[in-house]
Amino acid sequence: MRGRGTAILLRIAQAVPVIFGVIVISFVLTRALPGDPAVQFAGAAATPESIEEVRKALGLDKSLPEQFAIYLGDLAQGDLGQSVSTGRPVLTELAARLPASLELTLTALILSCVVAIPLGILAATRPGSWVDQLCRLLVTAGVSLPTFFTGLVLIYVFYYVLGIAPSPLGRLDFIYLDPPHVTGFFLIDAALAGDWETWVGALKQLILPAVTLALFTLAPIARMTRAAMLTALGADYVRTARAAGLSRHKILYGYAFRNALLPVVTTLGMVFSFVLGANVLVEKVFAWPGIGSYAVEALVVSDYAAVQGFVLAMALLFVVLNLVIDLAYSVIDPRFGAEAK
Amino acid sequence: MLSISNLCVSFKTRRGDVDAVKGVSFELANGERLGIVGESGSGKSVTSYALMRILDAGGRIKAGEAVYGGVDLRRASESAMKDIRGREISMIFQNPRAALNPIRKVGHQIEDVLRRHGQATASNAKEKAIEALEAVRINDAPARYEAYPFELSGGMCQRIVIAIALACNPRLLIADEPTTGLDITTQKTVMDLVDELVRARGMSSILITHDLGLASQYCDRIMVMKDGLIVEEGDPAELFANPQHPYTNRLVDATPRRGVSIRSLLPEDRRTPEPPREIRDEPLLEILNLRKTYMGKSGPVHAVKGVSFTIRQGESVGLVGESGCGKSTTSSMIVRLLDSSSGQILYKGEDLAALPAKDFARNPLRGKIQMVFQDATDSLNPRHTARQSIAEPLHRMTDLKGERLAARVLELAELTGLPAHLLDRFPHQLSGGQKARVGIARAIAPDPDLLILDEPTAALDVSIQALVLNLLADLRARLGMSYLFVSHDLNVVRLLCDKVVVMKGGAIVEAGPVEAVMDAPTNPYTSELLSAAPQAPSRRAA
Amino acid sequence: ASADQIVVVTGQTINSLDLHRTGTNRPSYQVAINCYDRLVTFGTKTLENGDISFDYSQIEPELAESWTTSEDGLTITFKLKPDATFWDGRKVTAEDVKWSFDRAVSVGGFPTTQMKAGGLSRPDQFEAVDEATFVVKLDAPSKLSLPDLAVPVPFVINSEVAKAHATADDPWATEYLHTNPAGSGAYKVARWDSGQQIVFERFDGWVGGPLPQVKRVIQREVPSPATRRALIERGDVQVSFDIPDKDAAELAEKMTVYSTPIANTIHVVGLNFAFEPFQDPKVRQAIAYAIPYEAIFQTAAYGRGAPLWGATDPITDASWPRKSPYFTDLDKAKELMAASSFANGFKVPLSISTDLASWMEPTALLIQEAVGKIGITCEVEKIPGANWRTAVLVEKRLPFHLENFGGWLDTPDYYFFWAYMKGNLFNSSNYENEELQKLTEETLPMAQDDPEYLPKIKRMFEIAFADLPRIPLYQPALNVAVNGASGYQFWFHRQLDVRPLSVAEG
Amino acid sequence: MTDGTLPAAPVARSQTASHILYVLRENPVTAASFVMFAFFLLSALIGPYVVPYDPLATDAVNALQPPSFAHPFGTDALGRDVFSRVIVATRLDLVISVAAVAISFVIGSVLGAIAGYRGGLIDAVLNRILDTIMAFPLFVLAMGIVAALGNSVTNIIIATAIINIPFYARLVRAEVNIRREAGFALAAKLAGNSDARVLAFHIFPNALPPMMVQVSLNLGWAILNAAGLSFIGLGVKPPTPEWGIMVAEGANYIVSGEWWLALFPGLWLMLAVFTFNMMGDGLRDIVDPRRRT
Ligand SMILES: Nc1ncnc2c1ncn2[C@@H]1O[C@H](COP(=O)(O)OP(=O)(O)OP(=O)(O)O)[C@@H](O)[C@H]1O
Ligand SMILES: Nc1ncnc2c1ncn2[C@@H]1O[C@H](COP(=O)(O)OP(=O)(O)OP(=O)(O)O)[C@@H](O)[C@H]1O
Ligand SMILES: [Mg+2]
Ligand SMILES: [Mg+2]
Ligand code: NI
Repeated sequence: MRGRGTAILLRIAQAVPVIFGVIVISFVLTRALPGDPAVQFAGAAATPESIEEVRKALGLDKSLPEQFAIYLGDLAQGDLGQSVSTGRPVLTELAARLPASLELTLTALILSCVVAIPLGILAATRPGSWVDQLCRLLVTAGVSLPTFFTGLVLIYVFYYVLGIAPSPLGRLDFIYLDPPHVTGFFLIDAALAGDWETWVGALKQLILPAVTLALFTLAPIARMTRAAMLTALGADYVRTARAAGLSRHKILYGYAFRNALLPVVTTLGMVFSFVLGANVLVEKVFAWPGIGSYAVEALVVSDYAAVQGFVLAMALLFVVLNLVIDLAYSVIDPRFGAEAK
Repeated sequence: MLSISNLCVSFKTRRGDVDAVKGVSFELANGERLGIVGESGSGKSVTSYALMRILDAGGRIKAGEAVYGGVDLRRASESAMKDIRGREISMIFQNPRAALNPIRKVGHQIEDVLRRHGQATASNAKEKAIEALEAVRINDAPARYEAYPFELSGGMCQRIVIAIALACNPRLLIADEPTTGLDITTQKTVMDLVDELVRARGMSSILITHDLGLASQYCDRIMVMKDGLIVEEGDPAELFANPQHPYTNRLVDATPRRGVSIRSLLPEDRRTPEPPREIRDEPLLEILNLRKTYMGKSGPVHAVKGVSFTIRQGESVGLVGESGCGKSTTSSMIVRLLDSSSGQILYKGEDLAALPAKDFARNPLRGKIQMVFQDATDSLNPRHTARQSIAEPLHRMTDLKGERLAARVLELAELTGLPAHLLDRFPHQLSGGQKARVGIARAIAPDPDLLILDEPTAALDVSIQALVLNLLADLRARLGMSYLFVSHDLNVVRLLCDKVVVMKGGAIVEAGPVEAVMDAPTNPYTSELLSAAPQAPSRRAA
Repeated sequence: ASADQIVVVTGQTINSLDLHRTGTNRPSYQVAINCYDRLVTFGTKTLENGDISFDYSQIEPELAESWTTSEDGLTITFKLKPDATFWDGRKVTAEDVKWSFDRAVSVGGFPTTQMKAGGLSRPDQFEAVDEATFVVKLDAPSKLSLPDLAVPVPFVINSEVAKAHATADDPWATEYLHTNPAGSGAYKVARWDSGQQIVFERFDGWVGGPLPQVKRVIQREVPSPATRRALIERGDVQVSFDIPDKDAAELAEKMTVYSTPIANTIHVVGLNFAFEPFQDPKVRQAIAYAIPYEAIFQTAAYGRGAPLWGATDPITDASWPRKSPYFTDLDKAKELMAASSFANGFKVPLSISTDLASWMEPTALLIQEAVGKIGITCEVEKIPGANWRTAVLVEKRLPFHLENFGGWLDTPDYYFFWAYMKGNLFNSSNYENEELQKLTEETLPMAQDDPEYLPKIKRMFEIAFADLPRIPLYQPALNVAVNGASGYQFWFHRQLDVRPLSVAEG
Repeated sequence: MTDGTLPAAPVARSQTASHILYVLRENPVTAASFVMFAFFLLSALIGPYVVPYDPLATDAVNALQPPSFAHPFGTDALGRDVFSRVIVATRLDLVISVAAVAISFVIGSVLGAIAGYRGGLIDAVLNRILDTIMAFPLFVLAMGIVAALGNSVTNIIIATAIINIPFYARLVRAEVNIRREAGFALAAKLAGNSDARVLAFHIFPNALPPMMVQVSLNLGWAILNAAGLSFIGLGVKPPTPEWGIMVAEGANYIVSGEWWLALFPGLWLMLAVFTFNMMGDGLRDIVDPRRRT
């Protein structure tokens, strides 16, 4: 147990340089963006003087190292700065939008797992069969389409033509009121408030974008499940279990699958962080008020603080995610920490 | 109790059906201990898997009958088989650590079986599991119940596997090479334990092994398998004394045992006289107080704690000891793959230890000290053909090119008895013995003075081991090399070496001429090692 | 949709509720329009096609009940409506107006610049004489002063609320008003989620005009135009604001689509005088004859808006935007090119903005192909939106580009001031002409009915068309699709005025 | 192996050919994907010379025509022939994906190999750097890079390459690390190879089979990435035909009924990504000598 604890502490310590690296890179990257935010925000009819004023107000008249030092100082006080384009503190903005992205991403991943893991197991129990090939074809087809395209096609078919899906207007149709804010996850908040009508409304809005993202993530999860299950099923301990007369179910799930879970969890983590970045496109299509679309907008108008804040938030999320994965690992695998790298 | 007749098993593969077992028949009586020996791939394991109906996908019983206590094993329903497995017949496998679910507490793994077969309920499962652990004499069973396999040593893991196998009091235990991968001393304790338990419970057992010595020591009857067929069977002593089938003959011959010469391991028709050789007095290599300390996670690990010995020109020195005693570390330092922490390695008076290992590749002395690795498969680049592997050192360390290089490769192949048509094969297309030859050819390519052999035969069949040992003996005589022969098998060391050094825990406990040490060990540890090795009965004088 | 609620979708993001704040974007101006009042506003007129548009020639009261201009034109005195109150019930006073105007001329940036256009630049020009009387003093009389008070910028803020939230660092309470409007306008902001939606709720005490019929207006931001189209077509929303020309052309068959040519706005091709070949008038004219106007108008604008090429009649009036005398004639273009000092052609990048790609991209591609035929090789260079302004307007470094300036104040001199005067922002061509410069300065404050006005303006048109620093293509339209609502009015500021909207019957 | 290559026996060569044939015959899906790949290669090579129309020629009169005999994939908003554009785009898309993957492959391999072989501080530092890159949401990082450098083909390639580097570096690092102490690596040292040679000619080539799978996945991913950038408006410059831009632009026409604008480039894009993804296992089998029999 102590091994695990230390191993996790070690991971947290390792995250420190990563976060710092992210801070530096995001700072440099934003300054390398071509637009001049002072000009941008001074407005259409600005005079050179007013542009200079804006520049001063934004602190952009200082040298880069100075700006960086100020930025670091602010960060140390938990101040991510103000988004110039929305004029609101980046932190507030992120706090409002992150749950939207997370809710979407998590729903998509759950959906994806529910489909992909059984598919992978099915394929692994019959390697080389037509079932295996079919699974491979299906999941690969899913990953071959650009998400924005899938999203638009889904909207076209299910909303425009068939009229089954609700209007793609973000997280909640305007006939509902937002559930009281607790976690920011509408499904959870609505459930907590016992407002099932809103819950259903939020769920309806979630389905299409989540399916769009899920289609994209089926392949890596199914592939990894299949490969890991094949390895596990071929392992000696499965043979031992069979020789001891354990039931097929116990062998498949109790022995093989639990071992296969390790690489699958790693893959899930990668897919999660990948999707969180990639759902920019889906958010755009479904007018989803997530963190991704926020970043795109900020990037386009060279809103330094917003971009930096976004990147930092994602990096922290990434670190947390890795910790969660490590925790999952340590729950699944008793060897974790004993042979920590 | 078990009766098998004409059992045939085949596998569906990419290149059509492969017949692994081609008609095996035998009977097993209550309480009988049967041994099955044979070379690798002869179908020993497949036969036992077929009995349990746990063949891999693609494998099926093509023909024959197998009846266990009145149940037709071939036709019984899958659920009936599940009740037989573990309850009536159970198995233990080689590589015990891999045979256990790495992420499940061993106690729970035992419980799984107990509960599957209705031997325990949720409430008393733990109690019963601990009983089962106690039965295999694991000390502090309640604590081990909570352990994961990675927290246990190989020997302990094998005890757990045995506990699982015996948990439901089966009437037949099949042990498929149960001690491969274990230390020689552990092997003995494990085998003794199995034997004792089997006898005490009046069970029958089938021991599958390629070690004739082991089989004869622990079995009442031995069957010899080759190419999916049983070629001979009989009482161990009888079989050894008077083998009938040529294959059995060869197997018996190849088994190293007390009081034979290296040549007599070979089949009779291949025994040429042992070439003469000369050991000169001047030391080739002097090891002086060599030490190696690794920086481990939990403090420094003293792998080698100051060893000193000398190898004279033309002399073979054996280095023996249990797993982890520092044999490989010592040889790595000598061959300059590893920097020593302190001490000297004097090669013809020059201190090699002073030369950093990472620059030694460019040193002209590089070719003078070469090594043959334990695992022939692992030591050959999977992407290089045999020819490329053998040519590699010539390329790097000589200026042979083109025709002359090719000729030299052919010469080396011939020297090591490797047929020329195999030179363009990749390692996975070669057999174990052939791979060993490629490894040896490569090692002798730059004309070394000293060859370090790190358990070169550990992964090989006895008959192939015999060939390789003789090849080494021939080469030594022809090329005048000195050997440092690392092994845990004293019987093998005795055959090839002039001198032996026994290590334990990183230090030398005994050293001296091979006969002296082995016949009259002064150190108790040496005696223990010697007695742990299974002794094959000697062959009746032919 | 219920009878007193309207849902609007748009692709734009409102980033502030305070127009005066630095960084507030264009779509946010609608908050100033719908939630605040000005002293005056423009009237409306019915266009030939039946659409309703603002009327630049008519100034109407909003907060002011009446106003008088002194003889010398230097003082304008406003009387405020006596029953005008802010949302919090407090009476609107001249003090509030003064504070708001002071703010507009002091905060800097766009509002200050816009105020200057009407000759309003210092707080001492504004005086609250008593509770209901407000005076504006001008340094020089200008025809632009009164109209400039009808644009969104000089809106009236509840100064007491604002002052309560002002700080030493932030005397104009920009932080507070940024998220908390405090006005007297027809709608209150019930809710604002930046990047998602704004919800307007009617203020029943509004006296600035006829009380709106709709209680709630929800405006959702939907970035994908395809999604917006699906929404309006299915009738789930009542108004889709600022839709692409193509959708406008197609949706017109299914519902009401308003496509109003935007006042004083022209899509032009800019030829930068800093680039040597464009200093040759023959080259400029050759390009003007090479451009496939009709194809551009059809593919880039789907025929929405007004064509601005091929004028045959002499100039007799001061209307603007107007057709140029150029038309597509490749032979003539080739002739001119051959006669120029760049007979062998040249290479030049044709720059467009990613943000405006919807019209710029097809236009650029057609131009690229056409000028290729007269020996000008160009590669279309897409400049990120964030860069665009800097490159084209501030640094004025794009040799060959597309541009689309539009003036709020609907007079040609105002347009010329920004687009043809040396150094001014929208003169992206580095164009300089002394005569034109002088004429513009003279006409700018001049009343439109001044007898000297028309001749001078005509001369300006001639020079602009002869020199051709900007080749007009067409006058773009603002397209709004309406499905289940009525009362849409077009406004020069190109934002949706939700006040006149009502839910359509049936 | 450069100078280390022996005069390869002719047997070996024909063996390679027959090995490839064998791998293809064994798995029909792989074979199909290789056929598809050949088709794309062919399109890329000769496509521009055989298409019926100039992919850039506009024809405002014939804008937005549905598929017909004259225009099998219809025409776009400027009257350009979609079929010609789709075919001609193959080359650019292949160039983007192959170049991006090649760059990340090379850089990632070198970094990963060194870190995996040396271990210690270098390894730790590299790992932190890779973590840092991975901690960025990759697509947004790509957007940032393209936005900062400008949206040229080169920069799209660079951005795509950068975000892919960690995957290769990680993979190579792991593969090299497990082989660092392998017998054949030690043997190569004994044969007189310097560390660098052991790494480059003995250990690294053995990491190729698993990398092939990664390469094939990434080829597809690179195209999708470019398409995503186009959707955001950071793709290649118009009027250059590129599938991503065509889908992204065409996507806006789906609702208005001009389905062919997005469908055909989308189909091609999907087929290409699909082909790349499916090729992975086959590629791995081909470079893996152990699959030879
Ligand atoms: N799953 C399989 N598919 C195809 N062939 C197989 C399979 N399992 C075993 N074989 C073949 O069956 C034959 C017998 O194998 P088996 O494992 O029984 O040998 P063994 O005598 O146990 O050898 P060893 O001593 O190496 O364990 C071998 O030739 C092997 O190649
Ligand atoms: N790189 C290393 N870091 C830390 N400890 C090591 C390292 N390599 C070996 N050791 C330790 O040094 C000791 C000697 O190892 P060595 O490999 O020399 O044993 P060996 O006698 O060759 O055993 P075997 O018979 O299993 O090959 C062991 O306890 C081992 O755990
Ligand atoms: Mg076996
Ligand atoms: Mg060893
Ligand atoms: Ni990632």
